[in-house]
Amino acid sequence: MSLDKITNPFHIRHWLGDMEADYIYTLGIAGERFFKEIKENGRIMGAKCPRCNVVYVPPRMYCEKCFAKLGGWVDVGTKGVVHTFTVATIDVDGKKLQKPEIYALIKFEGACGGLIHKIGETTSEKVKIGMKVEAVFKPSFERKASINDIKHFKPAE
Amino acid sequence: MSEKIKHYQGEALKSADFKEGRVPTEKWRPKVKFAWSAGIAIGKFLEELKKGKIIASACSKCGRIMVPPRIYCENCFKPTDGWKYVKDTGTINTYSISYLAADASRLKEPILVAIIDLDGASEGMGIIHKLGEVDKEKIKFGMKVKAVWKPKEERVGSITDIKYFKPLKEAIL
Amino acid sequence: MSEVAIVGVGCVGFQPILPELSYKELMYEAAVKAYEDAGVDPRKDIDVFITCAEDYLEGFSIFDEFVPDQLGAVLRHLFTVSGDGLLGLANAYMLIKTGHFDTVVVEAHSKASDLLTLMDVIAFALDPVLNRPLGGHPYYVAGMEMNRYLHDTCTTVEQCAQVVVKNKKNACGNPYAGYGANITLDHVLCSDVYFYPLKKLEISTPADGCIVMVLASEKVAEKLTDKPVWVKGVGWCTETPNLETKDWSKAIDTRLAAEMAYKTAKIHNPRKEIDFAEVNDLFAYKELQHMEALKLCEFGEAGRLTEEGITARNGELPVNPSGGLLGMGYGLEASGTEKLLEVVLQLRGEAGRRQICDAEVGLAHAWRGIPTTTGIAAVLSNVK
Amino acid sequence: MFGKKRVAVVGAGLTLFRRRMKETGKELSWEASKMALDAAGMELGDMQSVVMGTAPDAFDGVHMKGEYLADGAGAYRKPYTRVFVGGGTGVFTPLAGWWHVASGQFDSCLVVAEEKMSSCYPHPQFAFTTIFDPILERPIGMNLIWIFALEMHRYMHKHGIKKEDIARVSVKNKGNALDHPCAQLGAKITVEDVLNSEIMAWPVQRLDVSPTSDGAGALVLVSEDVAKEITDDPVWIDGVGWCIDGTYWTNRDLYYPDYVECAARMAYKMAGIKNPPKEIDVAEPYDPFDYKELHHMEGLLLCKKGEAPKLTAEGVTQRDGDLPINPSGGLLGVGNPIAAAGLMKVCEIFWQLRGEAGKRQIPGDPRTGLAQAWGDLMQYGSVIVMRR
Repeated sequence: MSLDKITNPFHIRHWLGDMEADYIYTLGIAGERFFKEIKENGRIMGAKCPRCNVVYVPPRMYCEKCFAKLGGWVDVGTKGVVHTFTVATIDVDGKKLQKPEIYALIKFEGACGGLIHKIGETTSEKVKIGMKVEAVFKPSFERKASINDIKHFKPAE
Repeated sequence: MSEKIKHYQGEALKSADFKEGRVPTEKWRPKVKFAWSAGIAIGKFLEELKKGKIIASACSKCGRIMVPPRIYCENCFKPTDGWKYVKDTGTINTYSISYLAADASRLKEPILVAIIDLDGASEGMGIIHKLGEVDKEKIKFGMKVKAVWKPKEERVGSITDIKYFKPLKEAIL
Repeated sequence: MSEVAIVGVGCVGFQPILPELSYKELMYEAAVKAYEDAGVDPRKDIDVFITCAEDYLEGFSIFDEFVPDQLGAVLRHLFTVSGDGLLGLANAYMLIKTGHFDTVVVEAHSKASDLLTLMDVIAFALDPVLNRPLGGHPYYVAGMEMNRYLHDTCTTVEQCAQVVVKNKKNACGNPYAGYGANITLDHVLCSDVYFYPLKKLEISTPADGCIVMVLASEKVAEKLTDKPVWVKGVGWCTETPNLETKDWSKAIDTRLAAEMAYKTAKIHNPRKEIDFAEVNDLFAYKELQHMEALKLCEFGEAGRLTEEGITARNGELPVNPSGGLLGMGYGLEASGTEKLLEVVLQLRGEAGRRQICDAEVGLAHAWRGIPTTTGIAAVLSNVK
Repeated sequence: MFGKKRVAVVGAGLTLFRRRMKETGKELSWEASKMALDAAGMELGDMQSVVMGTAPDAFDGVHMKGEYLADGAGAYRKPYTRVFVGGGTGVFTPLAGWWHVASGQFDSCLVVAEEKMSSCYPHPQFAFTTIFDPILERPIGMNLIWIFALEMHRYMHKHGIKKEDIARVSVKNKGNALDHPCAQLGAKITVEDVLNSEIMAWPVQRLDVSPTSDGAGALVLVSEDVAKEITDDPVWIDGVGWCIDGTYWTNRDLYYPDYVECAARMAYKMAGIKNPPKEIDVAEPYDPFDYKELHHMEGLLLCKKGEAPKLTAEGVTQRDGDLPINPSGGLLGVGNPIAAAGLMKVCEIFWQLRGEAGKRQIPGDPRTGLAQAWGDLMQYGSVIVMRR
């Protein structure tokens, strides 16, 4: 233990600084194709593991379970089911959101995984686990090959 | 099996692929802000810099006088048991003439940077700082230098309260 | 193969903020206590030092640089595990098991108060392409997980809230705890819903503190202390970093980690053979989910056990007698070592008014928080 | 070594090293890991544990990037640890893999190292500025190159070494890299090219420095029993060593890396090596800068202090010399995706000892090899000794 201690609160010093920089992320081999399909064709694709016979959404370059290279790409449709959701009432700074955000994991039929996204065009009370939803895409001229090319998911008929 | 592997994977991109938007990307700038506690030793060090003095800590077991100060002697692993002012003069242990700024951009006028072993501290106790008021050709290993302080009213308790170190007159001769 | 024991512990904190100490000084003070406790001189007696830290929580790239001096590890054999302190324990355990090393120090700390934007940093851990661009407070992931967990197990919000009441109460008896409180179920239930169904008081708050532990081989441990705490088994596992494919109601990482630890420790019936458990409770529901994953009860049963007081300090299966992270404070990468500390103190009979009678086997568990699926479990005992 | 377990390397994999790659860090990790498994004739399911080595999160731009990379490294539902010792990480990672197996806890361990430095945009230099003390050093406006320039200058001053003595390392390594299929900067250059290249921070010039890169590497480690089942040609990890020096790098004489010597002595003791220059057939010391190769040869006790430039000038360290140093082409030639670059060195020793290094194969019958990496603030040494 040290022999000197700070006992005067005015002697406590802090030094301000940050660790901030700009980052640019490639979407990756699988990601680039996946997001281009969203951007150009408004399609949500999965990729199939030839060994495990599982279709992954989002698609990847490899199967995380067996490490095989993923092969056939399949369209899984734009409709899915809410596997779970939450209603966030605060933002990253801890401030109360004007309008709560609904986040959900949406699963697609016959696929492993799903997409995490926001739910819109409904109220938080109406969202339920197991509810059917569909993707609402931004207009094609606004899309830039990003997860945000999907505006949100909305309740499906 | 290096010689048996026929294909090494990897898809190289060019910087221009980003600049010209040929490759889709996501961008992010994280908000990562800190208020590091300076603590007992460095807190005192900064306080003394503001007064225009350099303080070191001493270990009575190994007899070392250490700068920057610390509350423990890392060699003996015991608490340091004294504070001692060291001089604001010292000797150049090693130096560099840098045409690079912190962000890697290129400079016309180089930054002169050195490790300066401070007088009054134990041998080899150096700090890193800049050199000034010296021709880059004239810097030498072992050259005696002295701190040039900011005016009292501009000092805030920072290592940059020392503007730079300049050669002592006799060192240039 | 030598057995492995913990022969010394030192702790400073945990407090909401320790502003007068730098992170180095904080580590030094905890290290001095640990070495004093173990009766070792780090400059001579320690073979390997392990520090557990993540750069962005500290404010440095390569935090490793700033560690050796205050631990007595200058020109000695130190390295960083980018993980929880309990993962540091796992590596220390393996190092001693190789037969090449007799003494290993494990350090983990939190200087959370140095970091002004913790939630932004946690958001920075999300997948930069698939998840992060959605923005928002990263704990929405916990809200989603809690929702599915409640859905699948029929656990009630009251049962989750009871975890908070219990842990904060336990913390009142723990001098190392920074967030003890005497509150009622209503306090918790009426607190703001931040991420439905997760409430404000169900989320652990960061704290500053440091824990240093000294581990030794059988031969050395028995020379150093008459109260060694034996590491009977350690397990650790990462499920998947992909939020899309992880299991949303079961803590698979913790289940697999526990199975590994139990196998080594030869625990066949955890519920019967483990006297008390310190499990990760970063969020209140996590304590319940983790109890199930650790096989301390059946899937969906933890809520009821909590409600019935079985997991209270004087219950049949005390869980988080320390007060857990909800009561001690969230010590970032030290959160696993907070658990370990309590297990060691209990097994040594040094837990003061928190002491559990006749405790022989304790379980320490950690989870690395949002957005990870990494769990670590360790079984410890005061009987070799 | 009674009661102590031996650990074998049975497969290695490496991606291309390039300034920018399209693959995500996960994908790079998978490419290298899959290649290592294929080379070993093993499946992911055969791997009982995984160790990841990757340097600052500030490169890839992901907090807790070990967690993020886990599935690419094959850690799905497996015991997984990330170790991190700055630039020393690449060689340290297989050391961590070694104790996973040597402890008897696991029979196999997949060791993966990854770096995607290009995410930090426009240049990873920013990430490097955050390696310095925020109170004592960052306010001065530190640049990473400075600390190398200061160390290099001190080293030159202490032994009276000239820049051309050092430049030969760059010429040799970039030349060696011409034969490396993953290399980023293989080139035929001359000492004059190095001496005439841009002055960055005297005495460091452009061609004294390795590039920034993206890339990944992987190794498959197994216990003695498994090794005997699957291969006739295992390479054994016989010595491991690591050491850290104090934080205050400006309080030390930078002319000699004591920490490298300490790490080397630890590894030599374990491997029973008494006379390193005689007993080591091939070495891959860390060469992010050309002088560092020399500095590290001395720290590794492969020659006397100040003698490494002489050996280099005499051609001793060429591939066909008495003590081949960095036959891969090193970081200067192959590239420097920090952790992956360190592991690349271990891969090279593995291939050299198995006689599989193709055009890079050193003559004779190398039986003992060494790889070393350096890291932190002029502070960290990690050393591995391998034998066939």
